[in-house]
Amino acid sequence: MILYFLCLMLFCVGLYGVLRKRNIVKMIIGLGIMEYAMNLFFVLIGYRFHGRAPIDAKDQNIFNMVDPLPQALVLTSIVIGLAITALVISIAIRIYEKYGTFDITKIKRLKG
Amino acid sequence: MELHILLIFMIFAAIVAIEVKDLLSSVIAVGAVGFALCLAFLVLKAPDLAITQLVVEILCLIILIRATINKDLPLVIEGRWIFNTLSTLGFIAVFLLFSWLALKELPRFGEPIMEVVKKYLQEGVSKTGAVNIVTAVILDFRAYDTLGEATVLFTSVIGIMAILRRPGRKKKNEK
Amino acid sequence: MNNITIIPLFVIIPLAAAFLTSLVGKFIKRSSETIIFISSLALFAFSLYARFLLNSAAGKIMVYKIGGWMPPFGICMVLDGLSCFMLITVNLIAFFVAVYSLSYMEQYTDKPKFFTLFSLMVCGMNGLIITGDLFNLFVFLEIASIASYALVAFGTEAEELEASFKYAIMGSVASAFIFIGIAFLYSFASTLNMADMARVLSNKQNEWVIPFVGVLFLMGFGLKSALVPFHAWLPDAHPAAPASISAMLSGVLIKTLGVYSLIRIFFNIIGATQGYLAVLMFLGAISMIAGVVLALSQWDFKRLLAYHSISQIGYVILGIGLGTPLGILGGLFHLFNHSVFKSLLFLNSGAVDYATGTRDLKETGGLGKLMPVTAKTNLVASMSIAGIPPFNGFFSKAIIIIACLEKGNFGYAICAVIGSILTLASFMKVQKFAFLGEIKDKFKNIKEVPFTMLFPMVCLAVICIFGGLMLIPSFRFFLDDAVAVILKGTSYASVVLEAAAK
Amino acid sequence: MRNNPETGMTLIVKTITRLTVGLILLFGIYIILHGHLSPGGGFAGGVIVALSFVHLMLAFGKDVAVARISKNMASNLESIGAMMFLLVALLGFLGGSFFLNILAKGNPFNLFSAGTIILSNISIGIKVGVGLFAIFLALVVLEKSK
Repeated sequence: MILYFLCLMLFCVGLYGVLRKRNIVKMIIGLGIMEYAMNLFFVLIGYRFHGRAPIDAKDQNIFNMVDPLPQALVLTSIVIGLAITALVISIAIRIYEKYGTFDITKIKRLKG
Repeated sequence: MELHILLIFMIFAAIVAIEVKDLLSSVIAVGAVGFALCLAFLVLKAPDLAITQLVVEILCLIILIRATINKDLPLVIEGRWIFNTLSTLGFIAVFLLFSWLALKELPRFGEPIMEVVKKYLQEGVSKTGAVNIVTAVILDFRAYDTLGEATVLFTSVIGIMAILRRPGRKKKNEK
Repeated sequence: MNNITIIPLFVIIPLAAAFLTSLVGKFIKRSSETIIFISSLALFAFSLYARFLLNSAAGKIMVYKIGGWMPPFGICMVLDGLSCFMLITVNLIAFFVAVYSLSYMEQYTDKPKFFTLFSLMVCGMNGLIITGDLFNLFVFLEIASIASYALVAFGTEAEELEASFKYAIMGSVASAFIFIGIAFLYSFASTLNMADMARVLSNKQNEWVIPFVGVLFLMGFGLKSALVPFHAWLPDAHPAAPASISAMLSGVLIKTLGVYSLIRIFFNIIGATQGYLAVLMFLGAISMIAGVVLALSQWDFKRLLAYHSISQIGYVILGIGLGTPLGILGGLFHLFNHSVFKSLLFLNSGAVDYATGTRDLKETGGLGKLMPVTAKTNLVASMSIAGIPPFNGFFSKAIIIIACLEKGNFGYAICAVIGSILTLASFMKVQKFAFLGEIKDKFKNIKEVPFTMLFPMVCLAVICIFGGLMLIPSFRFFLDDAVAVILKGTSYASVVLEAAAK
Repeated sequence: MRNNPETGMTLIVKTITRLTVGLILLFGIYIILHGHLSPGGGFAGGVIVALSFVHLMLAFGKDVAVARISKNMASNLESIGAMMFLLVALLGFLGGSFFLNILAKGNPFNLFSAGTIILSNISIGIKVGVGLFAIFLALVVLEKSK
């Protein structure tokens, strides 16, 4: 319970970074922190006290393992996070090349 | 207990990463969050994720440092309006309050319901032949998800190559 | 090979087309165009054929079990009235946009990459529509989103990159909210299959979990569908993209990613209560008015259209939020109509851009004489979007307004009428400044655009004119089946699970 | 430590790299092949393979790495890897269903067990390894072409 809440606090730190920072790299970093927090949250949900890692051994019976499904889903989610981060960084590099800055207040060709 | 310490460390490192003025330090701090996450996965008995997180973190750090090094490192003066910051903080506070109420009704930490998963644990090895149940789930029970995951990465690679190509437009032949 | 094998083809065809295009596109000239043309034609044909098969299927539902695993354990694909309706809409627009892009994309370099990304975006939308699994929905949503982020930046000019960055950041925040929502639901219900989850949730007491998850999904999918408090990315992203992609984004992407997912989750999984419906109606009405008011002051052709997308999505959400059979019918019909005429308008704006090189309405004028086909199709689309009879937009708006009155929501009905009048005003401006009036000297020698760009515009205009015919009883099954799925609510669970058990 | 992408780093780094890069590559391949027996799998192994190339590139400079695998070749290999995975999925149609695991399951705890899982792992490994390397190459080559 406290752990879940701490994890959501980490999520909110990332959210704050995305919403309030005016530097493109800081926004990407905020996004990364949000991704860490949501992955951790999903894995926390599947944890089981005194559980074993979900890999069979020859001599042990298979019960009392942690939940393998969230782990499989988070594996997918990590990849998605990597894909988004890489794409956004490449956009940021091109923006830097065009404007010569990462400061978003100076990048204002579009009006909201 | 060690999870609490790790999480508090992660929150502090994340705040440092967000607030520090220097971009390179900020990238290093976010690396600390990532490696702490990798440790947390180990504590949570998820070795597959720990390996993946570790290598992905290294790759992300290399790319991020490549992107930020030798680029405008000096101070970023922010247009910090008090109203916007306060409204953002207010939104976050409301979000956390309601999440607290909702979290109370979830199953307690460490005691998941594991309704569907029981079958994976019991029949995973005999039905799929894979000893590693996580692999059995991602490549057999839910292999369609993995096809999607591979496609996401493929999309991203093609997208990056499209964005980084030059020139983007052909010259207009003026009439 | 039985009938049911058609379902995974909606994902396999665009995926194989994307991989092939990126592999051979560089070596063999014009191969990418051929592959995309064939694949999108095949997808359109298959979606019509699927509709035909669905009529004969028992219970009007088809379930495909991937890998042979039973639904709560593996992933299943579900084809019912609603998903079939969305499939036809998406693949219809995708086919015409693909044909249009054959010539239009000559302005840009590296066509094979464009077609690869286009195909992946179609794959993401089709996968999202036919899936029956909540996490799988998230994965395909990400495929479609990432492809669209890259496509918005395809021109690699400063504005496009900036719009794409904004879109990517907001889109990723939306995905994060959706992911957290899925995590809550998984922890609470311990299953990911949508039908199974609906079954579990209806038997479980809770006070805060479901409302909280509802708000998370509303924020996430609301951002994806650009409802008003979350609309900031759309007016930048849609004009910046190449015109054919703007047509896809405005025409089908925001509807598939936003509206369809919202409907599926709120009505079929969580179960829509009056509270949710009231919130949806309120957001719909706000979007309707705010979008059109912001559109009035725009002089950039595509930006004006983008604001109208926000406004028209408001109509769709208002209709669906009413929750009555008539309101939902109007909402879905308007969704289809808006796909058709908004794509047509964006294709027109692309044609103007292609011929003159500008999108500023102050600079154009008198194009009607030099580009007769573009001007006439644009007239049809403008009348449709403004709701002039006998075009299709009139019927769907009329149904929504009647449904509002029927339910006693006079305020929303008046909002809808005002929105419609303002829409008419802003499109009269487009007609006046783009196609009527005196022609400027520098545009004296422009020509009409090539045939492959004209053909889709003419076809879409014809659909606009005859779209109202879908309301006559012998064609109404197309809409009625979709409405029936929504009205069934959470009994969706038993229907799917029974069909899967066979 | 000057990090010059054209010529690479100092002699010490180059020597150590020459010793370790093969081991890293081998470890990546091991992780890919043993995905169904131990932690890891196609994705983690693929990233390790990509990292071994990145390592080579950082130490020796762009040209040495590009001589081994060029950007075009990387993107083609990636498409081939993706196609392979789709083919594995389509293979299931032989048994009647998309993604059906039709090969013999073999004995658990053996390398050749688990039917199509090992094929999927290999194709994902190829795809991820060259795909991520292609991303890195695109980012670095771009920066130098100014």
